[in-house]
Amino acid sequence: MKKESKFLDYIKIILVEIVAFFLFLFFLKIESIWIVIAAILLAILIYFLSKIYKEKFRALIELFSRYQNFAIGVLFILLIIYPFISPLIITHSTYWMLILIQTGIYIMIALGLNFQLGSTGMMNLATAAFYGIGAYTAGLLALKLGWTALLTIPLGGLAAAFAGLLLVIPIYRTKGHYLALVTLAFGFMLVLAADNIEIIGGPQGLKNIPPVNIFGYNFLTEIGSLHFYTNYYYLVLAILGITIFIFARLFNSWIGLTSAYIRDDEPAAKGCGININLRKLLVFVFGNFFMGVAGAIYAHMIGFISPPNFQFAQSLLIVAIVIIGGMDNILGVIVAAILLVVFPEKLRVVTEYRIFLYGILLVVTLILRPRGILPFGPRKYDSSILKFARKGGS
Amino acid sequence: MSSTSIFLQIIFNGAMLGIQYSLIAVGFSLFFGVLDVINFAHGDIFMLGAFVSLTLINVTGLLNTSGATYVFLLILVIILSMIIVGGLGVFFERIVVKPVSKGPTLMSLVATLGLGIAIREAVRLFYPRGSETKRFPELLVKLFPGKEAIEFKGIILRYDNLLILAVGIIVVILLALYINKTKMGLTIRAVAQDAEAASMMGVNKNLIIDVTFFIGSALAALAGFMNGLYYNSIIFDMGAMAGIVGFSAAVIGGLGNIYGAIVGGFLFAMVESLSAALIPRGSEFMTVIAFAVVILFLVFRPSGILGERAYERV
Amino acid sequence: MKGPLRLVGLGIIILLVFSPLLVFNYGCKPKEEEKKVVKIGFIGPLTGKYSKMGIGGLNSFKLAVMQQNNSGKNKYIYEVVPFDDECVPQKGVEVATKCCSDPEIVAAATHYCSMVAISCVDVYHKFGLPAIVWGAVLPDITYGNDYKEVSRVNGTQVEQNEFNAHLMVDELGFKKFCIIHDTTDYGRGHLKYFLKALKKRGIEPLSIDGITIGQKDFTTILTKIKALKPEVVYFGGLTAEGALIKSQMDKLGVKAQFLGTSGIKSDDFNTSLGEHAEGTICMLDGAPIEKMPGGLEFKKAYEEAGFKEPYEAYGPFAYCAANIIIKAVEKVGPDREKLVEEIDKTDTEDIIGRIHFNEYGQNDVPLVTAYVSQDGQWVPWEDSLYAKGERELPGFAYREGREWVNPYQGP
Amino acid sequence: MAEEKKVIFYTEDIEMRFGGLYALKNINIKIYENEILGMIGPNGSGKTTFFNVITGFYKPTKGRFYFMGEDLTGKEPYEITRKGISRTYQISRLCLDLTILDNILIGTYPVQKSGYSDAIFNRKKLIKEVKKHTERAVHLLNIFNPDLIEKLFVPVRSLPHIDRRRVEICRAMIAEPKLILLDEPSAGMNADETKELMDDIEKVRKEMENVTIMIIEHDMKVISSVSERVIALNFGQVIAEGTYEEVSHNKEVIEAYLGKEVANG
Repeated sequence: MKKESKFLDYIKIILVEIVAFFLFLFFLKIESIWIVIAAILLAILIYFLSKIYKEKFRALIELFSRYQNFAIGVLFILLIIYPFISPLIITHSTYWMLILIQTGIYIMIALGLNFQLGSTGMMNLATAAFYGIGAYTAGLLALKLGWTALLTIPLGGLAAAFAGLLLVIPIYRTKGHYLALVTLAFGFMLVLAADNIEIIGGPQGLKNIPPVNIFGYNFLTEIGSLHFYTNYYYLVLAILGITIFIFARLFNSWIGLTSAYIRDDEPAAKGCGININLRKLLVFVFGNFFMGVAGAIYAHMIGFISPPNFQFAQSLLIVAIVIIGGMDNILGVIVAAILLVVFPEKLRVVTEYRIFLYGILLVVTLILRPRGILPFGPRKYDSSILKFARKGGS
Repeated sequence: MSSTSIFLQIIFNGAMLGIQYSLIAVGFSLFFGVLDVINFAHGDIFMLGAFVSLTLINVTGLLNTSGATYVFLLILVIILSMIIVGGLGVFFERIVVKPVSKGPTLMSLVATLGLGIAIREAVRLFYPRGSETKRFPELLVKLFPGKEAIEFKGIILRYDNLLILAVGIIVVILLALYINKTKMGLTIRAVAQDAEAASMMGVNKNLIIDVTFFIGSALAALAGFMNGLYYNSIIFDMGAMAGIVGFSAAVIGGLGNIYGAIVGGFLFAMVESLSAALIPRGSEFMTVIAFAVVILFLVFRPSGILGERAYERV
Repeated sequence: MKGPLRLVGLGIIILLVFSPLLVFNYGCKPKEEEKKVVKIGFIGPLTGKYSKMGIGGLNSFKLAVMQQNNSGKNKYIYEVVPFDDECVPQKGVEVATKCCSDPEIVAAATHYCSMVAISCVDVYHKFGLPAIVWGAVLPDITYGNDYKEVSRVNGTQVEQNEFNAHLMVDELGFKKFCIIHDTTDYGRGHLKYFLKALKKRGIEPLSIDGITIGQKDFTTILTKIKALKPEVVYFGGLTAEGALIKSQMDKLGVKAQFLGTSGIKSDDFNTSLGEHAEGTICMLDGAPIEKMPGGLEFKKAYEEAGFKEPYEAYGPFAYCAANIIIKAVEKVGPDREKLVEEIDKTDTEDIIGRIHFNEYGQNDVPLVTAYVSQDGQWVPWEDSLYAKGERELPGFAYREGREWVNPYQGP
Repeated sequence: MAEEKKVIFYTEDIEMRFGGLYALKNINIKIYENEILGMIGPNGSGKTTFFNVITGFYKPTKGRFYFMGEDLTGKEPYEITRKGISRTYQISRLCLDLTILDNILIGTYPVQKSGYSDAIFNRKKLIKEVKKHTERAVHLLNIFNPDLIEKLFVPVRSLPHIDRRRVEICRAMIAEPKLILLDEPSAGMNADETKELMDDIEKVRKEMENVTIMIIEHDMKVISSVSERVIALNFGQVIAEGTYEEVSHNKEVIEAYLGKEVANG
């Protein structure tokens, strides 16, 4: 009996995910503005249904959180088979694959920022600059020294991480809006510097960066009839998976707890014995690493980078992803990234009004949900702790 | 042209920029004082100021008049645009800034950024031929028939620029008097320094916030008007950089401190002008240098020039 | 337990609602038509600051396609698929990929902005899509690679600046130059090639200053320049900054001749400056529409087609790009590989005159025309009152130490 | 009475000046091992400032203080906490959006051993540690209010005032410090709640024998039951010291309080 109900639960999860997966595919497929509007209305309808059938919705969430690993597994399989299914349904499947890869890259950067901003409360308005440092490092190493992506990608991350050390004194001495301004100025300075240093290409940037080539496998190879971007899709999927895994573990650990305390109440954190400056520096460096990795992948994939790719507007997008997603919530960041990166591509149909609507969307979302789409939930550390605490209670 | 006169000319140019930066920075400082928000849409309010006054110039037919009517209409245009933009500022504060200011600080930052984008794009889309650079008429030249400028050892001090600078300085002084001498001004200061204590003393905080946003936005509108007169061209995205510079100036001066904002505005402008003039290839790097100075300031005087060293309330 | 199940049911219903869409799309594909539809792409900045240029280009492009479709002689029906690159490199790469990944698009006319074009050439090469640049002037776009896919109808900065220096130095006899350029690819390109052209004539500029896009205040640079007493201030950049520089030159009393590039040849420059624009010289690829072999017909057709926006400086080039593509498709059919070969061999006559692609895919029959701002209009140099001697360039008056009187008193 | 007891903390001429204002002047006090010391004084007499100085939040303008024989003057708050001094705050300083468990566990920071690499790669070590501390947290909550154990994963925001105060005291106690400083634990509570809380503190006292507690109160009746020794502060200076009886009958102390009441009236 018990086994049967568990089996039934699994089926339910699989069904829900498949339905969501195909809905998403259809959403990518549709080109007409009216159907986009219809899709938005449908999303609103689902939202209200979730309000009306609150209990049932909660039960569904409960189901997913109970079999979390299974649900993630199913989702992962769906994402793996995506490249094979999408050409059957979507007209511009390669383009959408590029957009999805870029969404993945943005999620990676946003997770890095989420660790700084969402978890620790450190504003960083130079994310695009750190992303750029990763991209330039990887690009230069690959171009000038011919190093393999196996080295350049982690080194890109490290370069971005250590560039964060340049800000060590400001991090020690400023916080809040002041730190925001320091990072903003830092971002501006880096972009302008890149524009003016001829060795790294100046405004022309770096061209012809070799593609990723791991153990003789060139990522420009096409997989059967699939486009070569599929290679990068899997690469980004894998690295993103690892990133999510790491940040989920950090959230459910002392690191996450310490960071949250620094974010919410710095004096109290000091009073608990936390060396705030050191913690902040570690968080800053650690978060930057992922931005650098993301940049390095982007450089190898597109093969061309130039300063305008890393301007303030990009940093703003990342900040918006983290804040709209709900700070310190990995799932929220992912949802917001899809909303803010994939969705505007659909709004291309309304070309002229796109940016205007984007601004309105930001404002309305934050007025309606001032804590973001998905605010952070309780830190559970581990299922065993949860069980232990429940036992302690009864 | 001697090097001294070049230097003096640069100082004068810096002052022209400085007065505009200051008027924007004052808004940032005031809003931060009463609401604890950084209103990133403020740069776009500044832009609105320029566009509203351009519209008013066309509507009133200012350019076709002369003599006393002209002067009267000119002053009317300035005051009307300040009132309209001030009102818009209060409107945006009511529907966006205040509601989000209750949430986490950084939320309000993003919401105001979104608001700024929306305002900017709205002007581009809905103002007639809004994406083009607009010509802003040289209104002040008409006030000085005949000669345009005093020329002194190669330094050119244009009458219209001198007038802009003078008006700016008078407005700044009036603002200082208002803040220090009137009851409302003192209340604003009290709220800025300690909102909790002020509200305990029975201050109507909402009214104060409205008044503050009105003043801040009106000053930004004036800065926009000046910007139009100074450059004779305005464009829908002129607010983006102005906002960042205004914010920096406010921070250099110490957020929440009005005098600090004014000093910060002039300082930022001077650093820009001087570095463009004195450093080789400086013009490419002048904003970078100004930002570097901002960073140094924050590091060595984290609470700004005139900001007070705050003891953490434990 | 019931709840989730019902939700799953709801999901399935939604799926069923959507599935006709899928069927619909595939079911309707083979339309009953005699002529096959061929899609050709157009990429340019359709939104943002440079949208006017992009829309002007798109309209001209559409015009060529409409004429072709209505001619009755064509083997195929052509359909334009526009894409917006926003003049942002990353967006450019995205839409270029989108354009390339649509197998039905066989060729495209691409990009107004140099920075975007240079970042996208790799994409066209990787996907093997023939792309004809219709507006970007950075030489490297064609000269910097050996991709057969990329070609260009308009000239580059090399020709522009050579012509520029020729006019100013050889014909008008100016010797003292100050150079201002923006720090983008575009501005630096102009700097590089103008310097080259000056050097050829044995001239060193008095000063070189870089400015950033979005900068508003140039009084400091101009104060410095004023002290150097140049005869000509050259600006390699776009209208927004160019207009500000000219206006501030007048305010500071820098009385030298103002000389621009193709970047400031827009109506905006004249309207935003009013009388201050008078006497400014700039260069542009191609001839004025009246002097182009087929220019007047193009202008007429454009007006008759009822486009609201002007075709702008590069409209005729976009028009020609469309014609080249269509001609090639008519000849070898809608096949990318064959089209690449065919377009690469282009040697034809069109409204801008002869078009011949050299080994880099660059149209090496470039036309450059100098314009001067006269009474709020850009007038071709040869036709202007200035060339005829009826008006005097501000630079001449300054060189000879006379006060220049502005002949134009505003609209 | 304290002759044979060991002094674990003492100050030497502590002075704290804000601008021209003396918040503390010539403070010389001793804290003996395992005692419960009360500090009383009217509002604004410098009690909280004293705590802020000895926990490192403010750097004293003059004077030094020693804990377990070590000079801690000028040390950062986190360093002082790690030496074994923990505190609560007058205005509750909990992170309201975090769970009860989180708010208590953060108190174990000085004894936590798992860092970044353990969090990512060595989950077993981390979880073992979390479990150990969670057990301790449950144990402490059991003393204060067993109802809270069920709410371990509930945000503190939903708790009533007194429970928040309890959580805060648990946070201060969980790492087993040698000296606990309680800054007006009864602030904002009614008489019954205050009584309850004082009982709790006594329970704690019984539970943890090796702990020294110092309590600040402006209402001196509150600590009559718990504290063995009382120090009275006014205008930043010590005006009386001794048992509760002695201090409460001190003329200066009565004046300080009466003066305040008159001013209030």
